[in-house]
Amino acid sequence: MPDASQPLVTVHDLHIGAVTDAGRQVEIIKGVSFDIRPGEFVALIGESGSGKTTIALSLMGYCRPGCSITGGTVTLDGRDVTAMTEAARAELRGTEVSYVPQSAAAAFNPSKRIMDQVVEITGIHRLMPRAEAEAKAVSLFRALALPQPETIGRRYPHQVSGGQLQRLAAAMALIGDPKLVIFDEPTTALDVTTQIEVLRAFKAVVQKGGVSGVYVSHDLAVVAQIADRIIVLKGGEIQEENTTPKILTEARHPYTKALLAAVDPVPHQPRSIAGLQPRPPILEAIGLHAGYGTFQNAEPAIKVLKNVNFRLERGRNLGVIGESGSGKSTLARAVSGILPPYRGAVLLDGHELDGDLKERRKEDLRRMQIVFQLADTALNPAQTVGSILARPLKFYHGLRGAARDARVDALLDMVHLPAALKYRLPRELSGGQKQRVNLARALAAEPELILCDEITSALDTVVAAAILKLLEELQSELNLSYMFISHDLSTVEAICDDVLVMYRGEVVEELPAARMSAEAAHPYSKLLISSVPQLDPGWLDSLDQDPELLAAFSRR
Amino acid sequence: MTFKPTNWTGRDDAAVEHAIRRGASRRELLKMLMASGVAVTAGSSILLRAGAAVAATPVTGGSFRAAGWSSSTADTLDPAKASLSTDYVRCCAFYNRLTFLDEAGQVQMELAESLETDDAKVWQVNLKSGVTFHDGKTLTAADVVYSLNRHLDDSVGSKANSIAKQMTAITAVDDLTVRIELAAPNADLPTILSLHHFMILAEGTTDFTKANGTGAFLCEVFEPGVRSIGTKNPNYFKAEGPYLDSFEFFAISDDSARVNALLSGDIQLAASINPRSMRLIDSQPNVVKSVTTSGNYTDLNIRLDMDPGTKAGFIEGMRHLINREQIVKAVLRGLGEIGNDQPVSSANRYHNPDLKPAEFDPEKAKHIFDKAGLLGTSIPVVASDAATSSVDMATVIQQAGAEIGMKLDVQRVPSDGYWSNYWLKAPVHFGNINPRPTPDILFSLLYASDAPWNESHYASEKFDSLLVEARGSLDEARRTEIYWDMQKMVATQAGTLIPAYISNVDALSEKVKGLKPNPLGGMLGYAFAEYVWLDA
Amino acid sequence: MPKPMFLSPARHGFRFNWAGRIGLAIVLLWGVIALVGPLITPYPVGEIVDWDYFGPMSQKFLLGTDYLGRDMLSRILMGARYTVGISLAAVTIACSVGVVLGMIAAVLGGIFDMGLSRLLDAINGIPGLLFGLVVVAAVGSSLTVLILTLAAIYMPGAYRFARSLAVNVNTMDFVTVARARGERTPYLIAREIFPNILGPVLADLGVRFVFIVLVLSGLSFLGLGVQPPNADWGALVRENIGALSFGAPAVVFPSLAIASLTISMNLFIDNMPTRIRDRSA
Amino acid sequence: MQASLIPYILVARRLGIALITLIIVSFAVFFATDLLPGDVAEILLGQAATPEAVAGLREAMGLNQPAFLRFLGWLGGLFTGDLGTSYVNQMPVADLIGDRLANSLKLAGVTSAVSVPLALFLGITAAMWRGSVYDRLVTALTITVISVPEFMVATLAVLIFAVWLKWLPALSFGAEVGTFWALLKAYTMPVITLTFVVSAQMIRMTRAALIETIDTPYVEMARLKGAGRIRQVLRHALPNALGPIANAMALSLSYLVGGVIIVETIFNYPGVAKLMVDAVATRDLPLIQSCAMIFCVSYLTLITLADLVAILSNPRLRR
Repeated sequence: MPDASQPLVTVHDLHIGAVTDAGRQVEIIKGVSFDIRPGEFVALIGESGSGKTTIALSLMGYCRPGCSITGGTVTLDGRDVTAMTEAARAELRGTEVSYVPQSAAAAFNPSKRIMDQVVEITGIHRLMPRAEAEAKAVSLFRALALPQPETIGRRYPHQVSGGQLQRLAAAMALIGDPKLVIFDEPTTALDVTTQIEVLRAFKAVVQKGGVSGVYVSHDLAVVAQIADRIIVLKGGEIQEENTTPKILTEARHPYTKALLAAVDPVPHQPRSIAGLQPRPPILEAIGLHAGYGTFQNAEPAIKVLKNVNFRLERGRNLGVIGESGSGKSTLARAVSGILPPYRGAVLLDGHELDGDLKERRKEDLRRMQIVFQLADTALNPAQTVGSILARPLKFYHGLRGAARDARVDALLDMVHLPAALKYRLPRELSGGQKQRVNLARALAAEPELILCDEITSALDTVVAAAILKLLEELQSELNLSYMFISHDLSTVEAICDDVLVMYRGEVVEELPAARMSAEAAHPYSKLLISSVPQLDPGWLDSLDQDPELLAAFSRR
Repeated sequence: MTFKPTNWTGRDDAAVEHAIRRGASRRELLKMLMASGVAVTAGSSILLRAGAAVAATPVTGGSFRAAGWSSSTADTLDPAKASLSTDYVRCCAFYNRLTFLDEAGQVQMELAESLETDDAKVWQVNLKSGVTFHDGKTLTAADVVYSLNRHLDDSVGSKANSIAKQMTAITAVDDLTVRIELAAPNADLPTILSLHHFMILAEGTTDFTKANGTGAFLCEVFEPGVRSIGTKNPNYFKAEGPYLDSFEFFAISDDSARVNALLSGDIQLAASINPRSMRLIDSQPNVVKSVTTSGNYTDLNIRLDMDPGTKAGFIEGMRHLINREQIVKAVLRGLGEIGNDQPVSSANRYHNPDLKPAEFDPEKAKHIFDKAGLLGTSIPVVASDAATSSVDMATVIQQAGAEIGMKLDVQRVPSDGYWSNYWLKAPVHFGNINPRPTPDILFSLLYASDAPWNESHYASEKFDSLLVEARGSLDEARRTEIYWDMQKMVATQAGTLIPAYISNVDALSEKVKGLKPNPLGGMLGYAFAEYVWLDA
Repeated sequence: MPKPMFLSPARHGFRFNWAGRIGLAIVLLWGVIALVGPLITPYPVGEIVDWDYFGPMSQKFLLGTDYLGRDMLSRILMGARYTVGISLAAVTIACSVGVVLGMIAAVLGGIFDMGLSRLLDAINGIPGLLFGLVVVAAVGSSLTVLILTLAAIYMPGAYRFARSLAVNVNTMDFVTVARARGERTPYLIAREIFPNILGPVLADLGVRFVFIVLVLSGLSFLGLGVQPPNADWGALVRENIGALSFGAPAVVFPSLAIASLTISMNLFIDNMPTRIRDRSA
Repeated sequence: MQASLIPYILVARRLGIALITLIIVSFAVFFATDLLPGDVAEILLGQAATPEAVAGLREAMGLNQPAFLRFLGWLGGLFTGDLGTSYVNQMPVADLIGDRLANSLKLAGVTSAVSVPLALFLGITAAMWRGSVYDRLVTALTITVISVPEFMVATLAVLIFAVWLKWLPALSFGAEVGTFWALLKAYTMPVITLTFVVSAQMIRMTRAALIETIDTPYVEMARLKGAGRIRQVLRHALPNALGPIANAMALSLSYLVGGVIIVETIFNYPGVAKLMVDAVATRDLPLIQSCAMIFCVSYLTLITLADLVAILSNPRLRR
């Protein structure tokens, strides 16, 4: 064991530069200094672009292509990794310091068996014989609560679930007995119920081994459960650094405060619908079934949605919540006709829509718009913002020329974007701006109903909160209704009146958003609700979930 | 792939056939021949052209590789179906004919001891004795009867069928005597029997995957479109030859590849060398050329019965538009002679030396075209690699035309199918004519009103009657006079413009000896294998 | 950074390295020569200007003379018109047909996609040069036939390429959004898919252009091609190949012309201008 | 669906697709060649073609049957291995093709044996040291090679090695190939030429495919595990790039059977490409059709093989 009084890692005045494709030298890390003591768990937190991953990787002496360490030192266990040769750094990697990637699904080689990849470090560094390494891996699998620890290594990455892969990645990182493990947003891609398992497993293994950790995340609530100390980053600089409890309770920096605020959004205030004459619900689904694959006997091979029913009243918002694979996105596709349901009906404002959008009337299409999760792929990269917004104006309203241009400006204004942005291409916008444009395009149709499919999931918490606020604003201005699909309970709480909880293609429960925690009756709903991390450092440890229930529902 | 016409092709077969037909129908000619006592026998004196033969002592042994220019899967060992140069080379090596044509174009005896006739209608062929086939069988009259009769059998598909048809009865008189009866008298039968198609097979031969002949070489390998290999026949009936132990023949269709193969020593003979490779050949010390100057020519044919040939002055103008000197010097690289628009070349003793080629005079041509109202119109001229050098000749003429505002639209068409689709058909096109031994054959074939290959559709009663007269005339001076007149008529009246007579050039390793130029084609009339040897 | 509104972003912010620039410059130079060729040839293209053949480079004949004694410079300048023109026409036809069919197949899917893909796969299986030979045997050789044949040889490849790109784009959310909006296939193809595969398609077009130049010279080598007195570069090489052994300019320069065009095109494609994301510089 | 059956199903489906394509091809080939102008009977008879003779020959050759019947007959023949009889020399097409196909495959085989390892080596190493001088050199070399017409390469090779240096024979066939050394010499030039032609594209595609996989997170992960460059590329990137590499190889190699007409012409190598050219010139339809089928079959075989490699090298067994 190293001397506990000496820091394991010392980062001193670290500068990392990057060359942009215009040939311009930019500094992405601007003089960062911090220490990590042996056995300590430090969190680097910040939004995307804050430099948290870059700093974490620099601890391994590694910079992504195009970047380079331009100043300062990174001392690991007394040795300056910035001054080493690449070969010497390679010696460190896996043995002194190792890495748990953000997406284990991408970081596992799809064509190699898991065991080969987990024990590869021992082979590269000749740490132990293969058999011994495999035995060690199996014990790590067991410690990480992986199912079938003896045999899981024989599978290929695609044959195990995301949560398991993430834990396997941890096993891969730990097999070389490193002194420092870097966790790079290891739970961001996971469902909440899975996240809990993974977090627990990490915490258990790391604490037992006495290794130090760096935990990179944008989620304060998650970090609160695992980190001793939190470093808040923004724009490549440290904003605030303190122990976890102090950050949570005595945040000084405005940015830290904003982060904290975003974790607990203001609950939605249901709008008054009194005074309006009774009208049919804006959207109603009756016995909806949908699926993929080849049809046999009028039923698809892979059935996803099973008998989904709901009503969405005009001016209200319906949340749909569930984990990946629950069919919530399929529901949006079935409702919008992108994936025609093979049974059941969708009623818009009381009249039945054809299942297939090709058969729907233009007017009906206009009234119900859909907004997708990833603004990156939802906006045509080859078109300017202006022409993206102009198309629905022309298509639905026949607007041309100056009238159309004026309307584009108005739409941008509506989503709080400057009019000059209309000359930009999507890739020149930030994530939040893209999602606003995405929204503005839906608004251009002047819809009555917008299907929002996870529209805040890919955004940083602060940015997501702003989008939610915008949605509220727009609703009151334009008399919209939303069907809001999300895996994030707090988001749904923040905007919806009612919530459908979906599990394996079925609606297990329908609840009023405001009283979800209190009224949830279905075990799955309860599990889901209890799995949302809280800003309390003791939350994870005190969380009392029925392991059988967890096993039954998380099935991964 | 280009398929150059060989010097002896299906067209020639028809030519011979035609000459024969004409001969048979012209009794006076026959009478003339009979009167002079035609009886061709072995040992007639051979008049070689000066300088053609070099005395040297043949050396025996060695293997020899030669490349022609075309070969395909249509290659055959069946002499009845032979149609390409490779076929003829093979046939000459593996089989023998009753007669053959020597370097001077004279008929010589091969398997026949002698040919005898009294009336040119009934012929008696006396065979040499003691000749054996490769499989050991002795040559008898039955073999000759079988071989000749095959050409009469429609199911064989002989290329010489129409020529052979006049042989109404072919019978064996005894073991070494064959009687051939003709439908009508024809004194040219000895020449006809020297055609490559009339090779003698063993009686009953139907399988042509291997050759069983009496020839100088045994057929070792035959792969159609690939190659043939022959090995020396130890029991060859001729006293001399063959000298080579073995020879291999195949085709390299690409001109420069053929030359390169010779230069690299992979082959000892490359047939039919392109003029533009001459500099390369000349620069090589160990390579020699065998130049055959003959009556081969490529002509520009303007049909007299179609536009623009019907327009007065067009042909006249074209004669002056052809820069003959340039064609010989640039296109043929000097390997040819300037032609004077008629088919009898200077190699022929009836050639009219007084007939001067039309002068190259673009201004005069321009004047003529202008008067005919042809300037400014676009005239398609069809050329093809199939007709030797025609594309280059066309460009030379085209360029001269361009300078005086006469637009000639040269259309290069694929060699493949040229003879059946364009030749004789297009209003202005190129043709290529192989040498013929006599003016009579040339004129009957190409210029008589009913000639099968009347390239320009020339028709003149006077010409026709002169042709008949010359054929019947025993007066040499008179015949010469008539042929001179006829040459003049063709040169001024017909639409066949013959800018040059083309030489054939075979390139060979300096070690190759015994290859004598043959007026009827390169590679010693395709029979080189038997006669050449390799100097040590 | 605020931008003047009249500036279209497409006109700015490209990075283009020197290799790409050189490539483009040479390609453009040949393009210009193809256009103005007849105006700048020192001698008429078919005129025999020298009794000598395969002449050396000289004051009078800058690039020597060919096998008939014609001026090589003039012939190469005129040949540019055919080599560049035919290849460009063929590649344009091949790529536009292939790309449009590929996008339609990707968008429509199903039987149409399956059938077309199999059929074009089949055509792809026939070697290009042989296909050319058969076609010319069947219908004769003319400029149109040549262009269409070359286009036919390269269309299936362009189709395959465009289809695979379009299939990827077709699954993108923005296409789904457009579909959900009620847009029809022509709009989807023209506005949503095409602009997003344009870059790779152009690169592919460049690669195919190079191949067509080479196949065209191959066809010329086999005796099919432009009508005399003109000749494309491949035909120039072929008719003068006898001079290769003396390294005569008549064969060296047309070869260089072909190589310069193809190499430059490749250089250009490999170093296409890339849009600069960092717009603040 | 049983998981273990999936690969077989995918392979079977791929083979099925190949078979369907083959039938489409045979249909296209048969009717396309049937459209060739020029009557076989007339061409065969040449100058001796009288109308009666042509009619007789047509009848004898079965040309008077409806095209579709002839197609069925031909297709039936193909499946039973009977390729028909040459119109031109009455030999069975199978006999005519036999040796030539063997020659073509021999040349293609030798060329593949040389060019594939070469291309893989250069492509992989260039990708491994992307951006280095070596990489640039390889890239420049491939661009140059890809840009030179093959008849130039071939003719130059002949001039240098056969005519000037006299190291190698100018002709590849018929040369004495009794000894291995002689065989090597005979094949050297065509193989060099063809290697020039096919490798460049393979090198480029290998490099591109590999670079794409090198840029993936799992290769970065390997690096962060301390793997050296060779291990990153060979162990992690290469297996995942096999599919596209195999595809590029297949496309390039498919050229070796039918596309080598120029090489066959210059080196006088009797392969199937020249055979088909001959067949076209003589309108020998059975031969043309059989040759075309050979090309298509070899193409489809290679493409299908590449697809199978892609399927089998990917544990997810999906494309």
